[in-house]
Amino acid sequence: MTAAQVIFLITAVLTLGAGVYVVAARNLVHAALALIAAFFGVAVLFVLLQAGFLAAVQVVLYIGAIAILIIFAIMLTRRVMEDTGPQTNRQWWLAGIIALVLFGAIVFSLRLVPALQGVTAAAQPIPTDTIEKLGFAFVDPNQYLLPFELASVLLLVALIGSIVISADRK
Amino acid sequence: MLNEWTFIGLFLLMGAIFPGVPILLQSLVLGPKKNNPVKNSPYECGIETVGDTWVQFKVQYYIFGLVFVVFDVETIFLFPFAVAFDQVRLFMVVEVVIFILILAGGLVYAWRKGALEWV
Amino acid sequence: MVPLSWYLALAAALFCVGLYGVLARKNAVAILMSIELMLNAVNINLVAFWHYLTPQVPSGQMFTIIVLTVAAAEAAVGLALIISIYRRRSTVVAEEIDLMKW
Amino acid sequence: MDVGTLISNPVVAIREWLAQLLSNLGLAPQAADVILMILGILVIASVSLILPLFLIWFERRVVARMQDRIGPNRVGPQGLLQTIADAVKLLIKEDITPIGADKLVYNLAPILSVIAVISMWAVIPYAATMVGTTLNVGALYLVSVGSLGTLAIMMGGWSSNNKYALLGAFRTVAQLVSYEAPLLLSLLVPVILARSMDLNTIVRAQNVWFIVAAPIAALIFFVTSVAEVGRTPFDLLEAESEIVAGFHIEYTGMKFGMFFVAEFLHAFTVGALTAVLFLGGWRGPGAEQAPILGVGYFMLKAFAGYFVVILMRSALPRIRIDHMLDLNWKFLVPLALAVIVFTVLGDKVIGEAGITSPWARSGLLFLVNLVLAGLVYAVLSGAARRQRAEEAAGQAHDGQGALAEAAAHGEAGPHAAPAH
Repeated sequence: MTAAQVIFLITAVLTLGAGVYVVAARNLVHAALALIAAFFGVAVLFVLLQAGFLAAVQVVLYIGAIAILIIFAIMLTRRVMEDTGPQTNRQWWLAGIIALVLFGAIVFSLRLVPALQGVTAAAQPIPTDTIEKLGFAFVDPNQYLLPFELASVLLLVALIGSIVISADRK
Repeated sequence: MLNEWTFIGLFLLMGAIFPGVPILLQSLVLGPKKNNPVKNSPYECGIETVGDTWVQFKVQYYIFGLVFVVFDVETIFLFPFAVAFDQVRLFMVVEVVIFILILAGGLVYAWRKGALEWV
Repeated sequence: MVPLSWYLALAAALFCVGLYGVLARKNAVAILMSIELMLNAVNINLVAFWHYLTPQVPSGQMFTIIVLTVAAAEAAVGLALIISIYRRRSTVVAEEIDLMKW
Repeated sequence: MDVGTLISNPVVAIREWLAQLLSNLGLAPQAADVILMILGILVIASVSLILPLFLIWFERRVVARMQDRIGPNRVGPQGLLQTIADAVKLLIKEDITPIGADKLVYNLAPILSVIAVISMWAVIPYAATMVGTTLNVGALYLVSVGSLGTLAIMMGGWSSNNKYALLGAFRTVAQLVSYEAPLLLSLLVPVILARSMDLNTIVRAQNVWFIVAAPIAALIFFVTSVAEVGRTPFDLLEAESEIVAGFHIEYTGMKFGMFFVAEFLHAFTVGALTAVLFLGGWRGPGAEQAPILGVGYFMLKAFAGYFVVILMRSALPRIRIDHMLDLNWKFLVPLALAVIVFTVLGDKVIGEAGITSPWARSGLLFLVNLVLAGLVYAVLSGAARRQRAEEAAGQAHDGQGALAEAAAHGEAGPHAAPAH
């Protein structure tokens, strides 16, 4: 087993464990902290996949912004902290079955795709100027200019929408 | 590239060990252990604690977090663009300026709506 | 090197954990957190495919960033909704938010 | 080993010597690499953790001088060992965990806050050849580990089970999170000018210091960084007189000490980052040939930045929370956006016009900044004039009202009536 495989397995176990804790924890702040651990695990996976830029973005955006926003919402809706009853609804067993069946289906169908079998290394060498290519692709009209500008419109709509929703006075 | 990130990973690990050692040294070895309930109670300048720690906070705090997230995402888009700056043409720069101005519109909206006021 | 299938299996597992959370949790904020887990699983897939199959084209990374953007927008609006509902009805339990049946 | 190289370029010389030694011992090159890495990390981490011992003494002396005192001067020569005595005191204090505290989170928070600051030193270039690691996303990495600090403060404030601590944690969100937006935006400007996020490349690109080409961005970066550290005038998250130290109110002994170390190291890091991003880092006469000189230049610039931080701390009062937020969202963020727009347009137009001389380019960008500063001045003075006019109108109105009221109630007013 190579070093990369060992690191992958450790990270995978920690990420999945954190993910399970997120959906199982009673204390929501603990769940949010576990979520941060899962985000960090995904960032490590990005590093293993040689997408360093995305790893940095993952930490800046998910841990530095979204997770803070979530912790914040938990603190604002403080009643949830006092919940002592079960944290799951009545159909939790059904949800578990659905999730398990879906996992089985995905793994089964992955085995059916011959193109994915035995891929252990990148098809081509990873270019060193990925970030540059990415930056150019965003503003090149022949590539991803539309998603780039749409992203800004989406963010604008999200900003306006959430201000309208949350700014109403009782 | 993985080599550099190995360095970062080891650095983070070491960064946890370095402050961890003196903390453990103090709490487990050197520090006295004479706890009592009064000493361990929350500190409020000598006055007994009244009520829950979870006092209600204003929703105002959330709005600032919200505006921040939007600008955070925006800046993330601009970083790769900055790295590719030598390749881009003038009209592409104008596209980016439009991108920034759309979001500046959001800031103006929040401002006019009074969401940025601390009330 | 790590085989591609490992990444895909991990992503599938993480996605299903998130799905279970979405379906089973009562608390709306917890549901939102589970959705973030699912989005992360998708991101792992996108980056893994980019790394193993088409490293010369930046599409995989591009879509990951778009997913991140959508996730940020979704978290912002979703949490704003939850806070607004909490302020009106003092609850964040998804089952009790049944305004249509009011 | 060449003695000249050892003196002028010690890190590379020692590194090569050690690599030679390890390969002679029969280690695999990868294992040798890892050992060298760990040695490098040990050196950087211990230097950045011992540095605050000196920084705390330095700052106390400077602040004392500003306040016409002497400052610590008893322990050791000029009081240099005072901080070590303080550290020993912290080490033998009792460790108190308040009732109802969340143990794991409570103990993790101070460690995380140190990690957040110390990790920045992994990518900061000390000299041409002395840098922890060259990361091609260095600038973004700085922000990402910086956001861990915000998290540490929130964790500490939440887990202490104390109202003041929680209040401090919430102010943190209002402040640190808000100021991260203009920080990121102003960090973008040196990245645009250098076309790279790697910090060593940014330093190498500064044939002319970036503070010439981007003075406004440098100012925004410096102010927001100081706000990120959370020191006076931006110390609302601690605010001893209001919320008695805020998020670290319940922390004692070494855990408190770690928050303290993180704060001082962070303040120095602000100086160091300003030096790297805007003041040319290790650049100076002869620094390319003899990297050891580069360390000197870098430290000189970093200390100059740190000195300004100390001066700000001792000269300015704490800013009010609404002013703090207004300064950020209504001034710094729009200004940072404008700086980016002006810089990208200006730089591209200059590039298209075929001007490549670094001095000409920086000079033209400086002019662009000057134009922007003029615009900002015009807008601000216009707004101030309108506000003054409004206030004057309001006051005149109020004054008339008050006069009319006074006339209606008689000369002395109703409250004075019993005295008659």
